[in-house]
Amino acid sequence: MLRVEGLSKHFGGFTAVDNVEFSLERGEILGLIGPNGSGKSTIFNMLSGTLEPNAGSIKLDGKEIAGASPHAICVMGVGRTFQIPRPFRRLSILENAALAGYYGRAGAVTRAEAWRSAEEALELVGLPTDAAASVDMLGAAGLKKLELAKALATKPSLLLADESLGGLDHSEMDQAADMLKNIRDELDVTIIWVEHIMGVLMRVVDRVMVLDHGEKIAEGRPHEVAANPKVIEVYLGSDAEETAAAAHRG
Amino acid sequence: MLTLRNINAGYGDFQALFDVSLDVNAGEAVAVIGPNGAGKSTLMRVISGMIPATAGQIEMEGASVLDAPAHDIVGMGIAHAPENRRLFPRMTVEDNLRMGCFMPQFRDRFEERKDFVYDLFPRMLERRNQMAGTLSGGEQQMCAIGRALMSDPKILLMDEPSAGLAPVIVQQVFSLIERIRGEGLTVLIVEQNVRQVLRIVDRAYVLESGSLRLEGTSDELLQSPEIQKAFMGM
Amino acid sequence: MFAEFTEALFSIFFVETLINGLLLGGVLALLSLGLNLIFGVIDVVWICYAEIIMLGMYTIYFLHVDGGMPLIAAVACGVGVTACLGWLTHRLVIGYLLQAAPINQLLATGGLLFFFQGAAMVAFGVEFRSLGVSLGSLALSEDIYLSWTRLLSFTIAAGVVVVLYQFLARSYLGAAIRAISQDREIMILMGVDTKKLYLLTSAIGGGLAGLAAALLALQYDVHPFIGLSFGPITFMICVMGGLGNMVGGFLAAFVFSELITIGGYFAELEWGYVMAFVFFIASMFVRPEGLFARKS
Amino acid sequence: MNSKLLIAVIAAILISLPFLGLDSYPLHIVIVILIWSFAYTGWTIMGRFGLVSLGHGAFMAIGGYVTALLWNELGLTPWIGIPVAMACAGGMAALIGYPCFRFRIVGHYFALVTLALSEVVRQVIIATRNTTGGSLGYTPERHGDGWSIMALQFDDRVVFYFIALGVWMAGIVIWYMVDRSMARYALEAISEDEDASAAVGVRVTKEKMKVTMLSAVMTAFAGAMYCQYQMFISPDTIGGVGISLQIVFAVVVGGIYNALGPTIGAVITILLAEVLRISIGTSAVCITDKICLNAAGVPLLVYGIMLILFIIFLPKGIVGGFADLWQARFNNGAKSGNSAKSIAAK
Amino acid sequence: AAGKTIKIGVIYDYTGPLAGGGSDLQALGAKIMIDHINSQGGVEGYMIEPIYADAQSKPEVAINEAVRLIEQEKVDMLLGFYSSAQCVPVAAKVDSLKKFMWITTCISPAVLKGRNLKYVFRPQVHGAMFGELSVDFLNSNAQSKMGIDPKKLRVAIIHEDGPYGSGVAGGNEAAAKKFGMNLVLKEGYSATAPDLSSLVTKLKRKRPDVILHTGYNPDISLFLRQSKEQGLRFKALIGHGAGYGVVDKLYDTIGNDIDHVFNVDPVSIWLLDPNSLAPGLAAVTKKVGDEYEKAKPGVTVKSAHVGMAASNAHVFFSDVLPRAIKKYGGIDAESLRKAALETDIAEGGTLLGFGVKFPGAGKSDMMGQNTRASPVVMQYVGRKVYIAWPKALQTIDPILPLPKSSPYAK
Ligand SMILES: Nc1ncnc2c1ncn2[C@@H]1O[C@H](COP(=O)(O)OP(=O)(O)OP(=O)(O)O)[C@@H](O)[C@H]1O
Ligand SMILES: Nc1ncnc2c1ncn2[C@@H]1O[C@H](COP(=O)(O)OP(=O)(O)OP(=O)(O)O)[C@@H](O)[C@H]1O
Ligand SMILES: [Mg+2]
Ligand SMILES: [Mg+2]
Repeated sequence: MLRVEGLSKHFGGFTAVDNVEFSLERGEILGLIGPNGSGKSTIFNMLSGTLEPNAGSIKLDGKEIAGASPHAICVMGVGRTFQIPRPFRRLSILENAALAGYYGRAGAVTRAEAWRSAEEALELVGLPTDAAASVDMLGAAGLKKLELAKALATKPSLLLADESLGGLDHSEMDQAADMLKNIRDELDVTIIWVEHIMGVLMRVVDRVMVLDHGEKIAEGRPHEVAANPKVIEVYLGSDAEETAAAAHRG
Repeated sequence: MLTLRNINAGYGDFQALFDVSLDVNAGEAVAVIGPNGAGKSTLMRVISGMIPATAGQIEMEGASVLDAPAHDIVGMGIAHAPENRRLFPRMTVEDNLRMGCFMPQFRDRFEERKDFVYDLFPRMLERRNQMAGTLSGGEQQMCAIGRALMSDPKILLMDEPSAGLAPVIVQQVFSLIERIRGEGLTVLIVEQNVRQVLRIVDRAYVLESGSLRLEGTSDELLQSPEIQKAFMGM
Repeated sequence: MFAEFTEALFSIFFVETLINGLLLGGVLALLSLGLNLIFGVIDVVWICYAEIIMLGMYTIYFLHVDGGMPLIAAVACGVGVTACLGWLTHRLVIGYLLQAAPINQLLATGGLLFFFQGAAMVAFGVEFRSLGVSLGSLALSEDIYLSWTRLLSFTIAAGVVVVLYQFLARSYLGAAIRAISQDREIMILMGVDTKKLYLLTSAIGGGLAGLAAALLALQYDVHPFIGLSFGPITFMICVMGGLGNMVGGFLAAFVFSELITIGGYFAELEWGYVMAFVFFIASMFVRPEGLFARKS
Repeated sequence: MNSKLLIAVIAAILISLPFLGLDSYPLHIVIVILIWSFAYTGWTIMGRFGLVSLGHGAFMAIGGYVTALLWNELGLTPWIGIPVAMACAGGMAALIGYPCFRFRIVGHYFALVTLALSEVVRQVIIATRNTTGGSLGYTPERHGDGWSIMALQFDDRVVFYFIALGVWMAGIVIWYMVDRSMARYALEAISEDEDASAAVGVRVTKEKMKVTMLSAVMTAFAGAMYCQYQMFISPDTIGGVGISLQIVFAVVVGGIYNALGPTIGAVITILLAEVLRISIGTSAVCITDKICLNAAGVPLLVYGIMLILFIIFLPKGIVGGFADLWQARFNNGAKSGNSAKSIAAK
Repeated sequence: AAGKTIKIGVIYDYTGPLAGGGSDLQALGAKIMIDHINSQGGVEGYMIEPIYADAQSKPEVAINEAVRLIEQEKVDMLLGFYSSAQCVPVAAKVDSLKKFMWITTCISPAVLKGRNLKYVFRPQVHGAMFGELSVDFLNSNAQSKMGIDPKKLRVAIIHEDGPYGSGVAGGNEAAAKKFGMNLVLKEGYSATAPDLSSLVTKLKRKRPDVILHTGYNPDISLFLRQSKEQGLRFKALIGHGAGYGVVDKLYDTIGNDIDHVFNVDPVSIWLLDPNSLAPGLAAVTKKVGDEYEKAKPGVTVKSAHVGMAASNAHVFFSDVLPRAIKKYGGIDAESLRKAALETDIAEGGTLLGFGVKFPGAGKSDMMGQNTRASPVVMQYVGRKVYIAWPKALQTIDPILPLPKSSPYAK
């Protein structure tokens, strides 16, 4: 459903993403990993239209979306979360999601429909759906969930999840990982997932792509990637064994 | 070295810490672990003076921390690498480091400390003239720790230093913490990555809903089924 | 019409206009220096900045004319008084609004603007007062003269820009001043007494207003409303130069002043201002971060 | 008391005001307040979303001058002239707004770009003095004996009162329509985080444009009304930075986040100015024979202090502040506190 | 009929830029006269009850205050107004409210011209007269004093662009054209402009012999200062009232450079030879002067502004009001209007020296304008004010062109 070719992004003289190429099948979960600063978030920013690529093409269901504006891409079915949560604090939790449900869905949406999709999304991630619940009551974990709920309320066909587990404690991490699987299975959403917590990521994803210095250095099934010496060197380090174990468990 | 007695603190009407008492001895590494929202960051903020305590006492090497003006606490040898890095986004990496050395008594040693930090994080040397706001998450974490180290503190408070870092970097951070310890620095660290942090600290406290639940050496805690279940997913 | 235009263009007086622009630029640059520190660097809005300058002018006037103090001493006192005013502005108004939205700071200092005008009127009346000092001018040729006062403004502005730039870029205090607008809360972790730092910066900004007042008093009559003529322009200069960019602000002052004088030379004076403001708007669209901001 | 009943009572009072023996001059003040309230409400439509414009003096001036110029120069009735003026203001708002929003000019920058706009319009009016009269001001020509529906001129103040009342109510209705619309959520979100809003599908530029143009058009209408009522406009009375600031001050005093905030702001600032000027006005107080204090400055001084105190102690304005008190008293939920949460709280 | 009062709303600018530009002095003059009349026991049994109001240098405030005084304070009439920008809208408003208005100061022709106002009267000279007089003065003296044929005289007109400056400049221009002078530049500017260097440059380029200038205060001293610094040279500078009338200030600001500058204004009442005036007036002049000293101790040159307002107010209290009360039985607008239309004061009958006569109903396109008012040309020499023109009133033989001692001398 997604084909990315020759994608590049420069900041000044610095190349953050260099000629990256990959594709996704419907219903797949792709894990995107790589050292800090390797360009993962930058790729997300380009896929979601927040940044304009310097070169390359991004085809969503055959349609070119590279360089389109973020809201248009969102309406076409790409939902994203931000690495650092960006809630709308002046709206309630429900309104946050409803806003996404109203503006982010394709076609004309009534208010009632928007609120319904908001409630569904919130239930799915396990946040309260009562109208009064304020964003201020959410902790770090709650904000991560809200990011997901906002993205889901737009009824995406492709979900870009950027470090959705960062800062979660262990029990919540497991729940969140299961939730992503659920989302894929029940809502038929394709997912690209960026995460540094290998123990969880490797269990959930179907395929892993590894970036380093903006270049793709490896791609494949989780256990293959976990065994790739180059990946071990630049990314996994001594966690490689644990990672491999998790990959096998998944 | 650092002693907390019956600390209460919160935000406005909301109380986040209830009667927390803990000790960190010189040269020790101590972790505070606990679920989201337990009050771990709040504890760190109270120690470094970012928020006031409503009751209790804090002493650093016998001197009262709570009686000192908040901005003098760094001068007592307490450095804090805060949650979410909190760099100055529109300043270069080097200027951020410079800010870590702001207090007059530290300024002479700026060059020396800077070299120490660049040695620790060669990536920072490479990016020293980049605006901190455009660094990647991991780079920002390095910069934040580096900034805290600039004042050559006696005790370093680290709030989730591994959050959002790549596994190799997490390992580096942890081995770095060990190295820092090796240099005689005392460390108080808040972490979600319980398994790894317990490997490098001497002792740990478990904080839940603003109160201390458990305390023990890292070995004890690593063995504790309760901890294993709650924090390590076993 | 066209002949008139070309004649004006190729006359020696066009050169004079360019020079006038340059010299007016010195005045505007001086006026916007302190504002650039307060508004651009520590991101606090003082819409009453020009009124502080006005009070500085009064101080200098009274000490020199009524008090018989030598001009230089009066200027020094003027700088002291405006530094105090800057300090007080922060202490009594902005200090309570640091957490508030910038618009609230703008409005509160707007209240201060009225207060200063009202107070000046109550204390000094509405009359125009003049130092009665003229430094004369330097004859370049039979037709072209340079005003010493404006040359002096120009030189002082240039000097202060260099000093301020070095101060901000190189010193610890300068770095702290730049940092404080970016994350006030964690300044404590750096060992910075934020209250003191704000007060200090406000006093420096106020003192610079006193310096501007000295040069302005040599060219303009003091009256309670003189600030109104300069207020908006100085704000735009700060923004056009790139907020917090001292050198940019300095250059922007000259862009503004050249547009004002050239526009005024070829048409009614107002068209100069129209040109300058339109250029400001357009420059925001082309380079929103400021015309002279470094690309990072 | 039931709120419908309350509204009905207030409406009844307002409608019967001219017949309750209200003198001509108070009625004049009420009319001026109503017209300004409408302009202030227009500003709030966008201002409450963090779009702080200091350019509304320009829209107001366009409203007044275009209408009056068309009437004097072309004999075009205000019935056509006012819509044309509103269209011009809308066009101007689009011209300045589109690039601003496209290039992400927000906060201080937006305020200053719009400030420059109000200066541009003011200076253009002054510079084209042969047509507009420059600083001299401009007077729409009287039509006959000053009573003409076609010319929208009414010598009778009561008639104008009802027109102004209608206009003001329309302003409140528009405010509520925006407040109830989905656009409100979008704009609240945009005011916090444009990227995040765009990422959930909000068309940031379009939403901002809509509300900015609506606000500009309303303000232009207020300018035209002011001109028709006072039969005199000058660049300083309805244009320029002065007016732009006056609008912002009044709104902040009243409260940005409530429908009645701008109106209360108008009532307070206008009455305050009147009272101070009349009561302290023109006397000089001499302490000794040499030192005389000029009391004429006192109103300005008091106004300034009031403003500062308001902003420090009642940052949500009078209406917002009292709404909070009310809520604290009855402790009825956090919900409405949400929409009223001050930008100051950020 | 003791115990009766006439309530008069007195409006000037006590605050804002115009206040220091002369308005507060005018207000002082009016107040002195009102107090004087009251101390004499009022007028025909009526005491005067003034209500002072501040127009804050803003037209909309002036309108507001006018309406308030009439409708709320129920004053019987209005008196005052410094700024023509206020007179223009207020006069129309007051006339439509059918109230009587006596303008002491503002001079723009636009206030009355072609508006056919019924209740608005202005004993004051109007702007076009100022403009005409200065040109007339030049026309008569250019050849004899400067040796330039008036038709070759290079004249520049600059003015603040409010109604006052525009009105005077209009008079300048019309007269200069009439005499066929060489008008090299005519330009308006806003009185609050922070820089006039471009205007000075333009003037230098046009090399005028004579500059006719109309402005308020901050702009005049800015202009003179920048002219000096930029080396603008001319043979004569003629100002027209307002800022140029505040002699003390000009000397304070510009110093002796202001020497030999001309000013067109109604004459300062203290300059006139008391013998040329109707009997009794000299005492009034002196009284006004004494009160002025009391209010503003230490002025070296008494400003013409104070006398102007005092004189014009005096005309109303000593001539119009008594007639209205005695002949028309009241102080209502209609009686006052009838009384004013019958005013017929000969030359020398006012403190300012000129006479007063208003055009009869429908007889002029400037109804309400005093047809007998005339300004004079004054010259400042050594901190003193002399009358240079018309010849009949001369106290000095005009010094023209500027002597070499002046920094502006060509
Ligand atoms: N606006 C920008 N200007 C300059 N450099 C930038 C900008 N945005 C990102 N970069 C640089 O591009 C590189 C890639 O950044 P990116 O945020 O994509 O990393 P990442 O892979 O998401 O890292 P992390 O896992 O730490 O989040 C980094 O080195 C970063 O410093
Ligand atoms: N600035 C704040 N204002 C109000 N409440 C706050 C603030 N910061 C934290 N809290 C609340 O205080 C409690 C403790 O927060 P704290 O940040 O100390 O938790 P934590 O243990 O660090 O959690 P995490 O693991 O998510 O970082 C939480 O319930 C949180 O919602
Ligand atoms: Mg990232
Ligand atoms: Mg925390």
